[in-house]
Amino acid sequence: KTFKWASAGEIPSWDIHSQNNALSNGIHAAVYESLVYYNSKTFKVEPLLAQGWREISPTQIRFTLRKGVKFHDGAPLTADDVVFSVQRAMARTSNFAIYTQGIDKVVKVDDLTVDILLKGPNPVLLNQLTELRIMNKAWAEKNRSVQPKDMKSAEENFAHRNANGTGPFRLKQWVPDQRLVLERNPDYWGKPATNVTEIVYTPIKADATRMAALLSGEVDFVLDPTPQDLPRLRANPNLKVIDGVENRTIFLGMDQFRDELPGSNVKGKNPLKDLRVRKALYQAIDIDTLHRVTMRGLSQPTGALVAPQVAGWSESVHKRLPYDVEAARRLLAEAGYKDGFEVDFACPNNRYINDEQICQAVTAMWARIGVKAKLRTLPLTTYFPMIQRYEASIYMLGWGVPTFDALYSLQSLVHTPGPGGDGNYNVGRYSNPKLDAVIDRAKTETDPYIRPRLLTEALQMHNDDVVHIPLHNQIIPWAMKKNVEVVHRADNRLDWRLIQVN
Amino acid sequence: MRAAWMRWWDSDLGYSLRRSPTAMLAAAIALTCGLAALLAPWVAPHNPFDLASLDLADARLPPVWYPEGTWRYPLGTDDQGRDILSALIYGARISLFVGLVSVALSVAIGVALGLLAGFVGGWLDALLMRLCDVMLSFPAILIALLIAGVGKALFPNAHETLAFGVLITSITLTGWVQYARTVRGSTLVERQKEYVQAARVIGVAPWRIMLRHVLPNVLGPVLVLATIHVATAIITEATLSFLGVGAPPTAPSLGTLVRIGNDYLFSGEWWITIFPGLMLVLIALSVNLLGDWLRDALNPRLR
Amino acid sequence: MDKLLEVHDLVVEFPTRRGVLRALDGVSFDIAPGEILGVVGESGAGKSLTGAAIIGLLEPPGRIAGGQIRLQGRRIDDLPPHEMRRIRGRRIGAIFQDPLTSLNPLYTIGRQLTETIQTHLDVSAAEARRRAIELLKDTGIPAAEERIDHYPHQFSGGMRQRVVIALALAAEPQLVVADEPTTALDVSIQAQIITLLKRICRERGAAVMLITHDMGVIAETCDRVAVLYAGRVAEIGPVHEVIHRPAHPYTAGLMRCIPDMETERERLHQIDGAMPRLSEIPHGCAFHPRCPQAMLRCHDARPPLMPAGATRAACWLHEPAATAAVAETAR
Amino acid sequence: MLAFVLRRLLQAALVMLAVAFVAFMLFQYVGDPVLQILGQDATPEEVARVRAELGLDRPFVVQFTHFVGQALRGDFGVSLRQGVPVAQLIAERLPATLELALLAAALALALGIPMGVYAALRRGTWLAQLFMTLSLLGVSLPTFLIGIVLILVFAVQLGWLPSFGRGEVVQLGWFSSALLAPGGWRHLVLPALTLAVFQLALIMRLVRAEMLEVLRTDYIKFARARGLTDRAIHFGHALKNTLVPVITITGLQLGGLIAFAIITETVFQWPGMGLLFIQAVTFADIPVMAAYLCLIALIFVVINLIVDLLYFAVDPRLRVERGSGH
Amino acid sequence: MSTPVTNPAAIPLVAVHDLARTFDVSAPWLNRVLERKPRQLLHAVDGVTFDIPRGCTLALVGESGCGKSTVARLLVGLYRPSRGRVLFEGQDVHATLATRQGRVLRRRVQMIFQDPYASLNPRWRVEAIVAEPLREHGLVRDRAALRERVAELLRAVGLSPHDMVKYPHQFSGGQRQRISIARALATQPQFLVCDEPTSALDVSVQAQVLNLMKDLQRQHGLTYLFISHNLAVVRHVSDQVGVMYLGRLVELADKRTLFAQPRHPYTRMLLEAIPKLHATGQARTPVQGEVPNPLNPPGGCAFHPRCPHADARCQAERPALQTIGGVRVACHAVQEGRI
Ligand code: HEM
Ligand SMILES: Nc1ncnc2c1ncn2[C@@H]1O[C@H](COP(=O)(O)OP(=O)(O)OP(=O)(O)O)[C@@H](O)[C@H]1O
Ligand SMILES: Nc1ncnc2c1ncn2[C@@H]1O[C@H](COP(=O)(O)OP(=O)(O)OP(=O)(O)O)[C@@H](O)[C@H]1O
Ligand SMILES: [Mg+2]
Ligand SMILES: [Mg+2]
Repeated sequence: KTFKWASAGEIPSWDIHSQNNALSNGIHAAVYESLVYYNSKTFKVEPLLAQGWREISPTQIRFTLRKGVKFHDGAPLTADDVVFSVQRAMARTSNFAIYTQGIDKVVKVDDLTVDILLKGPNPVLLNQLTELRIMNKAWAEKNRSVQPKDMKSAEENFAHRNANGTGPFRLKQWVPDQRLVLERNPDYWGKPATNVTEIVYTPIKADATRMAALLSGEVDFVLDPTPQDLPRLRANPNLKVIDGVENRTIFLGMDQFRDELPGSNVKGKNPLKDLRVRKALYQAIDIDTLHRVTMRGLSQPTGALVAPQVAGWSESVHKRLPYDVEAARRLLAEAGYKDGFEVDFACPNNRYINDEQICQAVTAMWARIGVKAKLRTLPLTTYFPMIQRYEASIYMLGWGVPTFDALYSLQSLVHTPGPGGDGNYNVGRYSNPKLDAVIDRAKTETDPYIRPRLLTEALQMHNDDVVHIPLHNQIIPWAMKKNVEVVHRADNRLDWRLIQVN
Repeated sequence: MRAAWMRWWDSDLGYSLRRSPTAMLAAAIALTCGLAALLAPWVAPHNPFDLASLDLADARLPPVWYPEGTWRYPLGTDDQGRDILSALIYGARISLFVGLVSVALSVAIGVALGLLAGFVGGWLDALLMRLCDVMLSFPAILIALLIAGVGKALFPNAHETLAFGVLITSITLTGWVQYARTVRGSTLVERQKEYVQAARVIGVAPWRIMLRHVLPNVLGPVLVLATIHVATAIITEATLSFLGVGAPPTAPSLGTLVRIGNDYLFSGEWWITIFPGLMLVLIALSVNLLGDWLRDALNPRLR
Repeated sequence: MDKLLEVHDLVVEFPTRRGVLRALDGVSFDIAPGEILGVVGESGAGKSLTGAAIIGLLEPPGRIAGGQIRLQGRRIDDLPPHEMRRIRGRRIGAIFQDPLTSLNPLYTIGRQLTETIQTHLDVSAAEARRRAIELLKDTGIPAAEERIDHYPHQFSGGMRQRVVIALALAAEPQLVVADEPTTALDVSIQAQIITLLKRICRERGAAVMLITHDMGVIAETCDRVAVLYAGRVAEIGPVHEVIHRPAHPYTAGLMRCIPDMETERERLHQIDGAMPRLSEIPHGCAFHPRCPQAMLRCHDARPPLMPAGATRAACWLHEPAATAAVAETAR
Repeated sequence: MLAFVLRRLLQAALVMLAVAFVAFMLFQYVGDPVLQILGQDATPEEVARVRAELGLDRPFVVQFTHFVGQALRGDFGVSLRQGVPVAQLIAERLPATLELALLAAALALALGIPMGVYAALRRGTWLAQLFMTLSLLGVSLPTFLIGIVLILVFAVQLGWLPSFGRGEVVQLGWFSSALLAPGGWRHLVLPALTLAVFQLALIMRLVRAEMLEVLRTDYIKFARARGLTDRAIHFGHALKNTLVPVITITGLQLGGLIAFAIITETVFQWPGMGLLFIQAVTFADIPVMAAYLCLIALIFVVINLIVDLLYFAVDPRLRVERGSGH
Repeated sequence: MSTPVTNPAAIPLVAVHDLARTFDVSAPWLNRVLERKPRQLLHAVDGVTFDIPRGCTLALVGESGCGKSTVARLLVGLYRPSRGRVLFEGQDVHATLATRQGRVLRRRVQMIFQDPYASLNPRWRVEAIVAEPLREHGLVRDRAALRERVAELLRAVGLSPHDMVKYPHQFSGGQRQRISIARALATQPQFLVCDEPTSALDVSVQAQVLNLMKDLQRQHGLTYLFISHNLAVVRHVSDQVGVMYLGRLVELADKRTLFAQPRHPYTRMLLEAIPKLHATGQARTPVQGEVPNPLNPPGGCAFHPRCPHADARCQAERPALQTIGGVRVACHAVQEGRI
């Protein structure tokens, strides 16, 4: 059976260690496998190329490789390949450094055993390893592909357009922006449940065209259907839509650093530094209507900075401040802004689901309490650099957690900006030494009992201070023909071993 | 005023307008759209740009003839709960503003440079015509993307007004060329005519000859081009909005409305798509028809 | 029937916004084979329209609203377009005023000539080309074999006018309508063209209707002359008679306006006033407001063409009832 | 003639330089490629390093001279999105766009000219009126709307034609063609139609207007007076004279077609240069954008040159040098 | 010319000395370089000398393209001369036009153009057209007075003041020509250049215009330069006639002398070519031969290829304009007494 699917994006390369791009990571996983991988249903890390692992010391983990695994060119999987691949991901031209941060080195123990030596205790090592796929050393050496493809140079390695992994599918053809064809690997070590023999992927950038392709039956599956078309799709007897909560939280951030906001009519002080103002803005948002109308139910309103799958999440941090316009007005008046104020507000318009519409709706809601937000929307190419230059007073951001651990978010979004990735997306430049201390402790805490509590505590402190205004966790819809069976994953990627076309 | 109007109505132009039903219809449509846009705050039932008045709960209501429709929103509402009818009127206001201003600027620049090139000639002519060549290599879309980029880099905070600036500048920058070329061509012809030389012999200063004698005589084709250009400028604005270089989202132009509506083509909420599209086509069509009529009416040989 | 062309009571109208304009109103004349008929008259009198009506090329909205045009006794004004097309060029040739704009700039004159010949005569391409060269030689173009492959812009004005004549004569028509063929040219070229036209008529026996302002040309070339005024024939007759003994006061005035080479006058004679515009042609005789001899009758009734000596004139002065005495006072 | 071509080439070089300058300005203003390359976790040191690697830290003039020098050798650098030399990318994409644009142009000409001639000759008949009205719609409707409506009707509702992509292609040397591949025309129909509509309407209106103008000229009147057949007059004499201005506009429009293709290609996921460009824009893939601009300018320049040479072929008045021929 | 100035009346109003004008019609520079072509200069007017006394009319005749209009334009300052001078009351016209005095001179020298329709701006009302020179020169500032003056001018040329509100296209050819005369007269000029003012008109309208011009000359002492190729008209209006051939004056004589006794062979041929009204049916003798290419004029006497009297000297040597029997003529044969 052939499985034809489409989404808006295109993968930049077939070199698995070149670009850390969510879409290509998902597609690469069909051809290359990692030592461990998430279970698509439970989201627990489970063995893949590694049969098992064992902690020799807090900084040394020993992995045993699966026997009888063969690469597509017939070569058997050995410890050399694993050592080579992890080192390759650590190379200068690789974009996978975030997944190898804690790794000191990889050592071959015997043909089917490797040790990973850590710089310090690393609670998220296994999560990181899910994204480090394994390539054949001999093949790479033979085909001048020892170094990951450097996207800045014209030098093209073999692995950029060719692939040789251990996965259930083999790369057959790749014509960028046109088609990507994978075929079933007959020598696959496992017994995947899929009945698909060929996978054809086409990037279709224009939303309407992508939907048309599904409606006309030219593709079986669309990864990113446009939300407004979902009622129609659901009503279509030939199609179905499945959805699930994505591990990504959409929230609004606020500049809490400047003493005066550019573009605001409040002079000499920064209203956003006032907790009451932040609370007012929070409570003025009618999240239910937003959920029902703008998101058409495709969101999970939240008061937390992370999604429920993430370690550190709890019911209590999930609870939102109530929607209460009166309270909001009162808070504003208390803070001395009875008639509201003007403030700059920036949003991306092609990054998150309905991002522009959400911001417009929020602007309208704030208008009711007198806060005049001057909305501008930008495409992501200009938006992200802009907010990183700290140019936005209020901005929208969505944060996913590939490690399924709240530290990832807290460190980037809440910690005072500093070295080592601290606060690298804390573009409101919020700073709270007490909160920083909690986050710093969580960085090295591996105790499975204490660690989640620490994270929850940090998240709660974040909520108490309204560092950000969380909105919702995105719910990702997938649209497909009735005869297609897939498992919805929170990281918005297909599990190739489980696809059924009936 | 009344007398002038009566005089016009009685002139040959007025007569040929009365004779052409399509032109009358087009004029009526254009007049209605124009007036509605001009008087938007008084004509429109709601102010779609007043965010505080928007109610998200009212979003995506269908037109009045549907069971769920209400007279509050005769043509339904869009995804933000904006009244489509009001949004159309306000959007047309922006589109017509952008269209008219950019065409007016193109005409002003193009006619001035064309006159200068044709009348002065020599190296100035050569220079201006090469400039035209360069400009021709850039489609309006590319210019817009460029200007948007440059503009945003230069004035990161002046966003709302900047959007119009970008639109108008880019449409103007690509639009003036056609006028410059046409006017230059006609000027070269007119310059040779004896009435221009007669004016010289009388001792009229060259720039006055250019403005008082040559200009009125080269304006005919310009007028016709301009009416067509208004329509294309509105479409260009719509296309630019489609590419995301358009009006700010809280104050959508007709083009932006069409672009937003584009997303609702398959969803069943057709009124978000169809009405702005219809309005756009109607305006473009009526202006084009008027241009067509004007071209025939101004041609004495067809009269 | 010995008349080649008969025009009888021709009426040409232009429907306009402010009513129907009658540009030609009852024009009648005829041309015999081999004859050259001159047509003169004030600008806007309807000379060109008469020519256009004869070859069936009135520009819309102009239309023939009455009267008949007969070629060799056969009516041609009501022929369907495709039949009229066969008459044009083949039996009636036409020459227009401006030689530059009459030739298609994109084709060689050879191509335009052979095309015309082959449209009307059943000859081979080689034969058509031979004839074309012949024609060019006839019209006095030097090195015709070579120049036949040139484009119109490569010829001078006088030569181009000769090419136009060659084209008009290509299919050997019996009648040539020449509308101001020399106005744009200076005297020496004008003389060449007129000589050529006359010679060709003589040699081929074709009749010519020659429209011009230039009385000298008329006197030199024509057998008879028709004088048009405000869309009506004022006078028609042998050229010598019309020039020397004009019967219509307008013709008389016209003739006296010509500055001549022999006598010298301090002031030229002039006809005061201007021809009425088509929309306000007066009742009765159209000339009466300017006529020094206008009678009461001229205000009321329009005079028909009446014999007046050797010519025929549309003037009540020549009504048979009116005595010679009246005519005497006119002198 | 040679002098003419040389002069045009000289001017073309100037035009290209100006375009290159603007293209290069892109480097300065449209997004920041470094952040795109490094992703969100970049450290300032890393950013500085990549900046230096890309040469972005050098003065503007140096960068521009370097850029022009490289561009002259056909080297536009490496696509930041795909990591492939831009020249190679463009070479891969050019055939798709060319095929689409040429087909659209052919369609526009093949339909537009006869329709325009008809509308001029049969002014006032219902079919002519219909043509005129349709052409008005053609110039009034935005391209993207036309494209999406076509998809809706022919792909979704009727299911006759595919809604996206180019299908299989046949390689002919460096050129790849969908038209020659089996069933390939089905992929071409909708995009080509979408792209052609505006041009078709324009050409038709232009031909009609010119034709009406030419039909009133003296030489047409004289041709009638010579008794030529209507066919010879309309198609021999009038049409050829009509073509001179039509060639100019069509030439410019062909360049416009390639530019307009951006939208059509986006709507139909047509793997041509327009799609490449628009994706480059969303990724701030500056080398690709710059190369695209230069290429478009080059195409315009070449088309202008061809148009001028066509003039010479059509109009003999231009062939002789001034002053002679008296 | 050579007589010393003693009394002001003896100074000719207009004196033209060795006037020449060349046009550069060469191909563009690059073409010339590539195709190794020289620069091409067209000598439209090549050394013309004449005077026009106050109150007199000088007529210029000659073939199409011989440079008549160019002389006219040089006289009113539309072209600047390549060589030679034009003196108006002893002042150099082109030098004066460049100074502040230029406006005064502009007022005194006017021109009537060949085409009565083309020389009137089709979008202006007659009132504006006639008033333009008055307004330009600030002669009349008051609106009512301006109107009055325009009405007066229109009456002077035989039009009705009621015609003021009409546009040019609403007039007949003769009336249009009158409008342009009225405009030319508005500044009360002393010298009027008329470039083929009647060639587009039929005889009756032509008579009206010519009479008007003569009347004005009588009333206001106007001086005319009159260009025409209708020799009968020339004979009627002029005092002196200059015959031009390829940019040069070949004969300049008193009207009566010239028509009675043409000297230059070209003048003779030209007079032969006039159609004779009273000799109906008689053929005339056209000027023989083809018009030479002005870019590449024949050497020696430019007329020699068409001249029946040409000899070796005519081919080699260019004759100068010399006074012979009161007539200025440039012909070797005449000077040698061969004819
Ligand atoms: C840590 C917070 C994150 C930030 C600040 C972030 C930021 C960005 C940015 C700036 C882009 C645009 C560049 C591009 O198109 O490649 C992007 C693309 C993307 N990201 Fe992330 N991202 C984050 C986490 C995630 C996570 C956790 C996921 C998946 C679970 C994810 C999935 C994607 C996808 C699917 C794209 C689009 C890829 C494409 O179009 O090529 N991101 N992200
Ligand atoms: N299309 C038209 N509409 C209205 N009136 C017209 C039209 N064409 C010609 N006429 C009128 O018909 C009359 C005769 O015109 P025609 O061209 O025959 O004059 P003519 O005698 O040839 O004059 P000329 O000597 O100036 O060529 C004119 O008064 C003119 O105004
Ligand atoms: N601006 C110009 N540029 C180039 N050549 C010119 C220009 N003006 C006139 N000529 C040339 O100069 C010559 C004389 O022209 P001019 O107009 O003076 O002739 P003319 O005697 O007035 O002829 P016509 O009787 O046809 O009006 C012609 O060969 C003409 O081509
Ligand atoms: Mg006529
Ligand atoms: Mg002249």
